[in-house]
Amino acid sequence: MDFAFTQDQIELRDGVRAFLEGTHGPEVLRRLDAEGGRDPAIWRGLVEMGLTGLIVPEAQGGLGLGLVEAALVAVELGRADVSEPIVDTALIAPRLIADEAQLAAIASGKLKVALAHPVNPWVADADQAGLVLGGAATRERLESADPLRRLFAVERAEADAVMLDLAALMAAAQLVGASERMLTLATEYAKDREQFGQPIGAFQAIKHHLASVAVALEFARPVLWRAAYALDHGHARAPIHVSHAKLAATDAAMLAAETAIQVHGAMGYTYEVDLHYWMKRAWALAGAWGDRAFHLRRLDDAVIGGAMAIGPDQTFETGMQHG
Amino acid sequence: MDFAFTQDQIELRDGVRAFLEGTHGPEVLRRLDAEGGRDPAIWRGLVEMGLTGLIVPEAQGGLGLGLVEAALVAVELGRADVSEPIVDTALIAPRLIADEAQLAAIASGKLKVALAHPVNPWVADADQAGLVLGGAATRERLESADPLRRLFAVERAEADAVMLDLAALMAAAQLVGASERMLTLATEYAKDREQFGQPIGAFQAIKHHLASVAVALEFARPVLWRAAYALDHGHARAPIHVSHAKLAATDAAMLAAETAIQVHGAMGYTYEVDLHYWMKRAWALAGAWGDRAFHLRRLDDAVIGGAMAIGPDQTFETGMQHG
Amino acid sequence: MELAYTPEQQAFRAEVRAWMEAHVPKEPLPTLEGRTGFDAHVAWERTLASGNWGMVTWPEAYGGRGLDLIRWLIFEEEYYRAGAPLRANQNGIFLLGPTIMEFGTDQQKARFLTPMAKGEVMWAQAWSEPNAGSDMAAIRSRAVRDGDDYVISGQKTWSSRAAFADWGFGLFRTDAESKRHKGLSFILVPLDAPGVTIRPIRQLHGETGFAEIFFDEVRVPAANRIAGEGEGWNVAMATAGFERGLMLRSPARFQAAAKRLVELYRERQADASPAAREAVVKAWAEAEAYALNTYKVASTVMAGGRIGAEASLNKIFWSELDRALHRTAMSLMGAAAELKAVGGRVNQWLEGYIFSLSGPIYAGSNEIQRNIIAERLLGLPRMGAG
Amino acid sequence: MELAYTPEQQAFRAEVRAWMEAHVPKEPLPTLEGRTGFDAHVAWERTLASGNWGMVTWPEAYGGRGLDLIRWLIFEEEYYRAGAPLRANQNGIFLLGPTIMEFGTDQQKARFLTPMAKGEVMWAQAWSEPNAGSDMAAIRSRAVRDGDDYVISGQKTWSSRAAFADWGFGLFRTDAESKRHKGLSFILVPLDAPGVTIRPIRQLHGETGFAEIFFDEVRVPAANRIAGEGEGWNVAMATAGFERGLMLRSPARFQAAAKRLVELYRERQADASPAAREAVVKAWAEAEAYALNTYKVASTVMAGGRIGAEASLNKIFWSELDRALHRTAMSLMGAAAELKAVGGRVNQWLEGYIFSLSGPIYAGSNEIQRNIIAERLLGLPRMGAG
Repeated sequence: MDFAFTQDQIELRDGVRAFLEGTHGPEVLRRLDAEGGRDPAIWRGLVEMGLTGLIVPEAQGGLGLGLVEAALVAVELGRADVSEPIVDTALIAPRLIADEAQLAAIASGKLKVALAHPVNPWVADADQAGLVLGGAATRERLESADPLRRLFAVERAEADAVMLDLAALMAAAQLVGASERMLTLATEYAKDREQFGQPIGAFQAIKHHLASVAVALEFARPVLWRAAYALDHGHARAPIHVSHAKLAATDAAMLAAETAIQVHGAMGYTYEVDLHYWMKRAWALAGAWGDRAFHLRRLDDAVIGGAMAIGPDQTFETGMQHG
Repeated sequence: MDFAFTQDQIELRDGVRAFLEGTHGPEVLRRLDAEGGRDPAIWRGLVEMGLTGLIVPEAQGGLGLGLVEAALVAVELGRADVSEPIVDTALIAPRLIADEAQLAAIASGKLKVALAHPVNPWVADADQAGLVLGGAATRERLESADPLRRLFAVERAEADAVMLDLAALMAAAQLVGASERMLTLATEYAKDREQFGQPIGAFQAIKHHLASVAVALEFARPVLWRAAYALDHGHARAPIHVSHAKLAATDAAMLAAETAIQVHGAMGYTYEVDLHYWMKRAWALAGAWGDRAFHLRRLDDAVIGGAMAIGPDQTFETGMQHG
Repeated sequence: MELAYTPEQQAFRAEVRAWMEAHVPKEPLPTLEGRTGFDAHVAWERTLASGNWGMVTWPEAYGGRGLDLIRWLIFEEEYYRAGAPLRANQNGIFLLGPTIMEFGTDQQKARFLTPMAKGEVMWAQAWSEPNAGSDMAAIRSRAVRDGDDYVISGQKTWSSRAAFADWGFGLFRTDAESKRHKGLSFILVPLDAPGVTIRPIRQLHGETGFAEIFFDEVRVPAANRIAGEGEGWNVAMATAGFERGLMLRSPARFQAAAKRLVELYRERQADASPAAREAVVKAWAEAEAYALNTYKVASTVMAGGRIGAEASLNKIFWSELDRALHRTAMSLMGAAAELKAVGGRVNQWLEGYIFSLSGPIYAGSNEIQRNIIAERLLGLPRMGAG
Repeated sequence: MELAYTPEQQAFRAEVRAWMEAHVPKEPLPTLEGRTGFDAHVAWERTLASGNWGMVTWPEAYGGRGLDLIRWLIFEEEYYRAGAPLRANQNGIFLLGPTIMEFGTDQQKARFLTPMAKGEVMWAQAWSEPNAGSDMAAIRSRAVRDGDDYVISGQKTWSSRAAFADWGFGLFRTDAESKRHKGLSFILVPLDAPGVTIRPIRQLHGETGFAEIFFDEVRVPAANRIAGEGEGWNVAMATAGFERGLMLRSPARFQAAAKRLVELYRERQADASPAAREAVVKAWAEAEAYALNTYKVASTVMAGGRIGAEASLNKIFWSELDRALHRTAMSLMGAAAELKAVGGRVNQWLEGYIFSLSGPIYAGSNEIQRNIIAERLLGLPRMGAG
């Protein structure tokens, strides 16, 4: 039992973070916003970083890593508001595909994959995808509040439970990353912006708003890691843990977003500060891959419905008799 | 249409408030707590103030006033934490009784009335009551967290809808009064208590906690007055308005209580400051005469269930066609 | 206390209802925050004025009907019951109008109020500056007296509707040596005057309802000043009181939104969370509470009372109820919440949620309002005063 | 990251479970806040010690088992799974114990730790003074050096368990000229020493778990001082870190409470509000999150990390979750919530709710904790520093 990341995991996270900080700042978001949202150069960079091969087996040219590593990367993608179809293609699809040629094409960055599922009224980035798993999309574009999302209407979709859990987990991870970024943006703004002869961050009301976000985030993270580990190891309770992670991450993100805009004041209500990109992404991911009510119902069935043993000895699988 | 109190109503309220401030301060609560909770001298004072005759018809020696006046008085009784059975006897029972001799006995202060109803597991002050309406109580004492309440186990109780609405309305009024007092106590404490070289009330966190209580209270009050007026005038929607009032008052009171103890800090956790009397009364009244869930369900049936027309033209009875 | 309408009030309601049913556009107008939508809303203002409904509480001499506040509430209830559009000139009619009514000269009243009530001149606020948002006393834009004129230079920002409006009103520093609240004057400026540059600011939703206004030696007559030179702060505080107080956020608006939320819940309840159900009932209950409180305040004002720091209670309540109501709607929309259009129709819940996020910020942030409540209503000390 | 127990950890769990099933009292003990209940809890401490379960993480030399933090968590999980009583000596074992372990001399460790682990000496905190609650640096009680002794005078208050405990620990001013954080020393005092007067304080629930302690020239040897003279503040801050940090509020306690809440909900769901259903699920989810975070912190500490200001995140989370959990239970109890006994059994939800109200207050109020988070973790400036 060890809840600390390994040195390799930390290096992976730090490497991806440094890469995205260097190549995918807010100015990139503004450019993409003006130009239509996607840029082959960004995709190439992600491929060169090795991210497309992250969880593809080594035999197909990937790194063969697990879902904890994938979720660590998804947090960073959320923090940087990356909009290329890297999560669907590289962090979810490889677990849904058996075809070795397709896996190799994903690892090499040549194949982009889109995901269809009846919980979503859209398929993201269907136009660029060489493969749509779980259904098909039309050419009809659906406009999102998030200017960097490219959504297409669903033509048909079958419910794939494995896809749903993987995608909900990765949405939770991106929400955690986006929340961390919103907290950082609001904190930096509060240090700089002066009113009444003080940085507004000196006022207790602002401090306490931001501290509450920090609390929500701190306690969403370990829920995410348990879910990633459990799903990776095929635990029976993994779907419940994933729903818990999506719920905790959604609640933290909605709090982070409303707090961050409040701290930014009227500036937060403009397109001129960077905040809005992450806020809109948070709204989108909150509803994607099962909304709050969907995941809450899964927890409710488990906890109140009694489908799962609960109590202090049930934090992890113990191998002991329930009772 | 006039939502302001009449001069008579204001004088009644101010008179009762001044009387109770002069005769029923915290030192009286402490004495009653030590001595068993009731004092004939306090009852006599309430009778002499004319409160027992407030809504008894003039023909039976009362003042023949309405439920708005009764609720105004109930707010003051809640503010002073009066525990004598004055609310049940004088502000509720007269509307449930036809017998002229009983009404006259209530007005003169000779008859105390207790109320039994299946929503409550107790009958308050059954031992002193010359009359128990709606059922009967045993001699078994039930101990309340509120040391000034005297509760007895129910022997039998029938559901009287009129009693329930009247009593829920008066519980809401007392909760408003108790909340106002808790806000005052916490505010005064925050002005006096110094930490870090400041009165703690100078800190924004304390200010904002207390301001939020003030907001909740301000918007619970008009809900109470609409309910009192509607019930007095036999409006069809009065039970819904009463449930709304009980809900708003309960939520304001629970917020006031948790905020007040937090502002008092460790002192608030002792029996030595006065706060705890009102806090415990608030817990008791929150559950009495239909708890939060009970009244919420009545609102839910009306609003989501569609039993009542809603919308901007439905604040009051308009006499116009719904649509 | 008499919570029943008189027959005359009932008849008035019927009159408003009939007019609204005949005139309110059947389809929602495009958003007020963009050019097309703004123009459509201005056209609606003129339709309203054609029925003499521009500002029912104003004296007939200034284009109103001289009605009391209870009838105003009835008017508003029927207005929102009919689903009528937002008021394009809300900065004018609800903020500047009452300010001129209280502080203006007869000449100013005649000159400015009637065209407002008639929907002929649209107004923008010009309060905030880049470094004077919540801290309005930090204003630096200056108006230098030159004969019968002021010459104005400086910059205002986050000016609602300035991209489309005809005139602006705001505070300017008329005493160059002054600091903070002193030495400010309240001045009206035509936005097509030479030296005025408007730079639209793109807002959260992508539209440009906000703008920056740059003043480069803009010359306006001193007759455009409301109240005395250097008295601007008091005038502005009164305006801010109107903003937080009775009229700007008519309760009927929230009651109408709550009714739509109930309908949304009924459509989507199979997929809703338990707490969403309670949140829907609560949104309705709070909209009712806000309406009732407004009747209470209206009755108080009609009896000669004034609205003081209580306006801050009001502003917190409506802005937080509006945000919670729309947050609940977003949660009921689920995966469709992010879409700008659903089933071929504009996603008004998304628009409404975005708009609701501005509520706790503008007209004095809710943090400032809680300070006001604590210090002025509860009497708590200012920091450092202890 | 490896979220699976080793076979040895599983075997340890089985050992704890077997012992607890054999020894935990079948009926709940009376409340720890009263004399009778305290004595019953002390008896339980001695039963625990008889199984060598007093303080499993301490070295064997001091009455412990030398186990790591993961095993401590397993122990706690089985402890609360079995419904074992609260720890009467929590001030000693969870706060003073780690403090002595870090700052004490070998002699002090031998003298104080073993009797603690064995349940032989019960400890009270003596931090707060009437004018030094949240603002602990305002302490005035003084300890004057006299040869090999200190002579202590002053007053402490809100001292948990002082009415029943054997010894107290706290901060005293050893430099009479000093101000605020300086010149304080951390000293241990036997509560039966001449000059000590204990005045029990009645708490919210009517019991007297709190007390005031009056010191009237109480003489204690200087050897009772932990760390150097004048170093008390740093020692106390470390103690406060233990209080907010890992051990005092074991997650298993909240997981057990959440499980009982789920059972309560199942019994009463016909009368529950929709939001209560969601609140029950949320209470369970937050208790799980708290447990997971504790595993994370334990793993970090075992890898050589330290707990810093993150302890403040922890303290806010458990105290607010505990209050919300019990608030939900009170709402589910409805009209019976106020009753001290229901159906002949103590209303533990009422007791639990009352206790939960102290959580956001003690061990540094949550307002102070949010300041710490904002200033130390987020780097926001102190007021006046800008």
